[in-house]
Amino acid sequence: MERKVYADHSATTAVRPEVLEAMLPYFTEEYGNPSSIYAIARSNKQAVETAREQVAMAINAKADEIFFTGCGTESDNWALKGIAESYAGKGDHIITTSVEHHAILHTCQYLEKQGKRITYLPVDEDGVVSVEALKNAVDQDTILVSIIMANNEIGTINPIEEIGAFLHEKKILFHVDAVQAVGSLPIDVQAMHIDLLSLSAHKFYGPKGVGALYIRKGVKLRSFIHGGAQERGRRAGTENVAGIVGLGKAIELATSELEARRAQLIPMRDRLIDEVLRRIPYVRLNGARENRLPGHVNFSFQFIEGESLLILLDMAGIYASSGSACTSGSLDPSHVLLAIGLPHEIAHGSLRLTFGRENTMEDVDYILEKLPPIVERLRAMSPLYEDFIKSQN
Amino acid sequence: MERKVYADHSATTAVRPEVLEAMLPYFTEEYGNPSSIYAIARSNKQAVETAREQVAMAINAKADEIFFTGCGTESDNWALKGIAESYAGKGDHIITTSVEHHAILHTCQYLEKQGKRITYLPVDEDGVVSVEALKNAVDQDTILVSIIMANNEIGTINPIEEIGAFLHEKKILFHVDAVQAVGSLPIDVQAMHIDLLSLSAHKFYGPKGVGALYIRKGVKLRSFIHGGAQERGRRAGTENVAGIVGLGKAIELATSELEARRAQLIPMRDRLIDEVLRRIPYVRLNGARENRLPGHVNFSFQFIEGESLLILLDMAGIYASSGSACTSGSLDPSHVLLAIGLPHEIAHGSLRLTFGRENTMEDVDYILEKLPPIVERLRAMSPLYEDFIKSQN
Amino acid sequence: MYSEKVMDHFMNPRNMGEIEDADGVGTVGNAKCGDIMRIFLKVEDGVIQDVKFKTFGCGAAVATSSMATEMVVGKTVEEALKVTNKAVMEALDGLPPVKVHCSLLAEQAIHAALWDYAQKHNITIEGLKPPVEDIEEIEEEE
Ligand SMILES: Cc1ncc(COP(=O)(O)O)c(C=O)c1O
Ligand SMILES: Cc1ncc(COP(=O)(O)O)c(C=O)c1O
Ligand code: FES
Ligand code: FES
Repeated sequence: MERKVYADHSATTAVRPEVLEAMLPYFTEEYGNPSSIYAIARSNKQAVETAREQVAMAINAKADEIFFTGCGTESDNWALKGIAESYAGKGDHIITTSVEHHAILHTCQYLEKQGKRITYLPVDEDGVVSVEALKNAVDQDTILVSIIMANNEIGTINPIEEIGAFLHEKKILFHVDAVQAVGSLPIDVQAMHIDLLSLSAHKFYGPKGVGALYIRKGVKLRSFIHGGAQERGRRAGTENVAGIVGLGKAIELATSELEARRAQLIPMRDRLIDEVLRRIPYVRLNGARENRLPGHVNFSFQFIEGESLLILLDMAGIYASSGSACTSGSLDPSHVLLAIGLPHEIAHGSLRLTFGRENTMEDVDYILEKLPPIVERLRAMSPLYEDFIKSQN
Repeated sequence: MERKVYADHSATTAVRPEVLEAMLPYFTEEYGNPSSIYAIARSNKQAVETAREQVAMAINAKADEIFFTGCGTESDNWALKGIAESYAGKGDHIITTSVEHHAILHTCQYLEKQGKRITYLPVDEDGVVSVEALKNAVDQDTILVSIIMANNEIGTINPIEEIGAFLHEKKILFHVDAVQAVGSLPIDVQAMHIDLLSLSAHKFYGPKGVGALYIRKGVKLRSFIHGGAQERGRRAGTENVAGIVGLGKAIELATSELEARRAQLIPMRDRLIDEVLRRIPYVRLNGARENRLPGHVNFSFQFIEGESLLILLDMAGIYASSGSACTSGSLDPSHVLLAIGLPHEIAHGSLRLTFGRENTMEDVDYILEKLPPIVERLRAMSPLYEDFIKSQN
Repeated sequence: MYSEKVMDHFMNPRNMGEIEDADGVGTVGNAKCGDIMRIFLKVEDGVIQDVKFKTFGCGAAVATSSMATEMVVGKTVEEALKVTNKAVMEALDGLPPVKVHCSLLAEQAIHAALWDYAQKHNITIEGLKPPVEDIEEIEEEE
């Protein structure tokens, strides 16, 4: 049998067995509506509150600052649209970066149509946002800065603590999209001066369809989903109890295993980067070499196109992506790769390989065995490569 | 052992075993991101599309008119806020009823703050909206009418088909909150001329935290949750695959068993109503006698208060509610009971018992055994009852 | 996402490569997706004797190039002109909607190669328009 290597953990992860086990009773036995009054619903409510504490613990917040949502995207939408509205009296300016996830970017574009002013900060060639540019961008109308903690496409980590300290002093609210960071990087909303933080369970071996938003006490944030009094009146809708329990268990495990996970993944990432750069010509690493998520690799192979590469890797049992999964319906090259300065045709040939807890060094070896001939085969087909070789002679 | 009777199916239901079984593989095995390109994600995408067809089939829509959401509340928010914005050029008037679920009412109140004009139609003493009042309320600025199909608190069913025919002629969009109706009433968006319809899986033995919105082809509806290209660019966020599969399976089962379920529940409902009215004095049935959800009963017991009643029932192993679970955090009497003309003190003493597939006629008998002495006990405690009895002498 | 035929032509592309002394070479690109296709033709007595392609593009782009080359080989230049992107798509059992333009790339690359052949041999081919740099211009006309 051929090997199967799932190397797309930044897209989504499998629910781990302990998490599923924790969730199961809440589908069929403990199914009461947690907002109900009777005893059988109470254990249910308790389970939700335990999960809230688990999330709070993981990011050094208080339990009553955690609000459960339907996904990371909802958390991002809520934070941005909510602050834009709740602080409209104070100002209309929001600052973000040009390399955010679409959950932030498309929300910002929507807010622009509503008359808000958005500044998209540039990033350097590693994908790191410039703190200098941020300092120059804030003005007296700036109500919110939203920065991705670790980039989903290129893995680069931003200087959140430094930015948080600056914004804290300026009294400007700070939202952080930490969807990719939870379970991979230590997070401390106090030390980092974060006021709002988004996370999503399925990125750290929890279930899909449940996320959370941390809202620092004192931050005004109007509801995004109006209705019943769930989540202390701030997020309506019958609680996804099983999902919330899964999120809680998953974040607890991910946080307690953070160091072990990093120790597992960083050598895999580093070997893959070093060996690919050594064995394959005309390839570049996208994102920072060191300052990146532990299991995260993104390459651009000149002269070849991403989709073809993915299909051939798929045939070889290697599951990867060419950036963000949410945009696979689109033909546009990645806005992140363009933002770090790649030309269009190279941005098209990018490959993201992201490792997780089930991967081993043998998986890396397997990729190193399969990838070079695939790249070669596609280059042999490529008119761009032909032109390039001819121009060399 | 005492009996346990869960009679709060309008609040939420247990996931049925067949549904959970259908969901399980999507947590741990088929966990790929459905937006990904590789083969293992494809079965996942296929599962989502099958669920979409199951939902479409259940309401006589087309699969590409079904969009999955995080809950019924999100569907309601999306429909109303989206139409208000997408049709702002056409008008600013929305009509709804005074007995909607909070997911609609609070959204309407939010829209009022945004400058929209909302008409809340009155209902008769059964809780049925007046078609006459609706006809008088529409004007040239009316862009949307949103009517609950079956009321969650009192079970009353509205004349959706008649309203749909009128609105279709007037070319006014029609949204229906069918969260309580799916699995209990036949639904046909064509015959009923419905343009948008909300539903939520956990009300028909599916999981919590997943819903759907039907959007008739041709209806413009801006995104509510912005981000990735999921759900054909209209609802961002990584798909809750397991939840969606559960919703699909649950709606398929609920629809195929619709008649059997009605045949099971209606006699239980009717016996409970008849016997309680016969055995307990000073009690009224809230909502229509016949024109109501099959397993749905709502009483008001004069001189006693709802919470006390619920606690004593809980002690006796009977799990019920005093209206909508989402408002249990609130002390206000139900807006629905006030709308059907109940005075405050009586609205406070209401009890909702809602049966589902696991209930039997023995459960009804058990309630009939336990309820009268509990009511008597509370009345013995009540100064209102004392006053009343004295006034009778 | 792709039909079995598309996958087959993608995995085992027919006529991939170059013709050293080609009678006509055409290259077209699509700025929207950044993809590029090149067709080489060998023509004798108005009949296409040999055809080869090179493609920088997605799975559909590779498969449509491969299929298109199979469909024009042995045909007269006039017949080759009538091999439309629709015909190529049908031969592949269809393409996903976002991939329709990939088949247009194949059609236009063949036209561009035929144009180049006509130019070099000083002939005119009935109904053949000069090639465009970017096939998006054509898509917008439709
Ligand atoms: C009529 C009605 N609409 C909307 C909802 C909201 O559904 P959910 O709790 O799944 O968000 C409910 C139930 O809570 C309901 O009964
Ligand atoms: C950085 C980032 N933000 C937000 C999201 C959205 O999360 P979800 O898909 O759970 O809505 C993702 C992942 O898709 C992400 O990587
Ligand atoms: S006396 Fe308890 S709610 Fe009023
Ligand atoms: S996506 Fe451009 S050729 Fe296929």
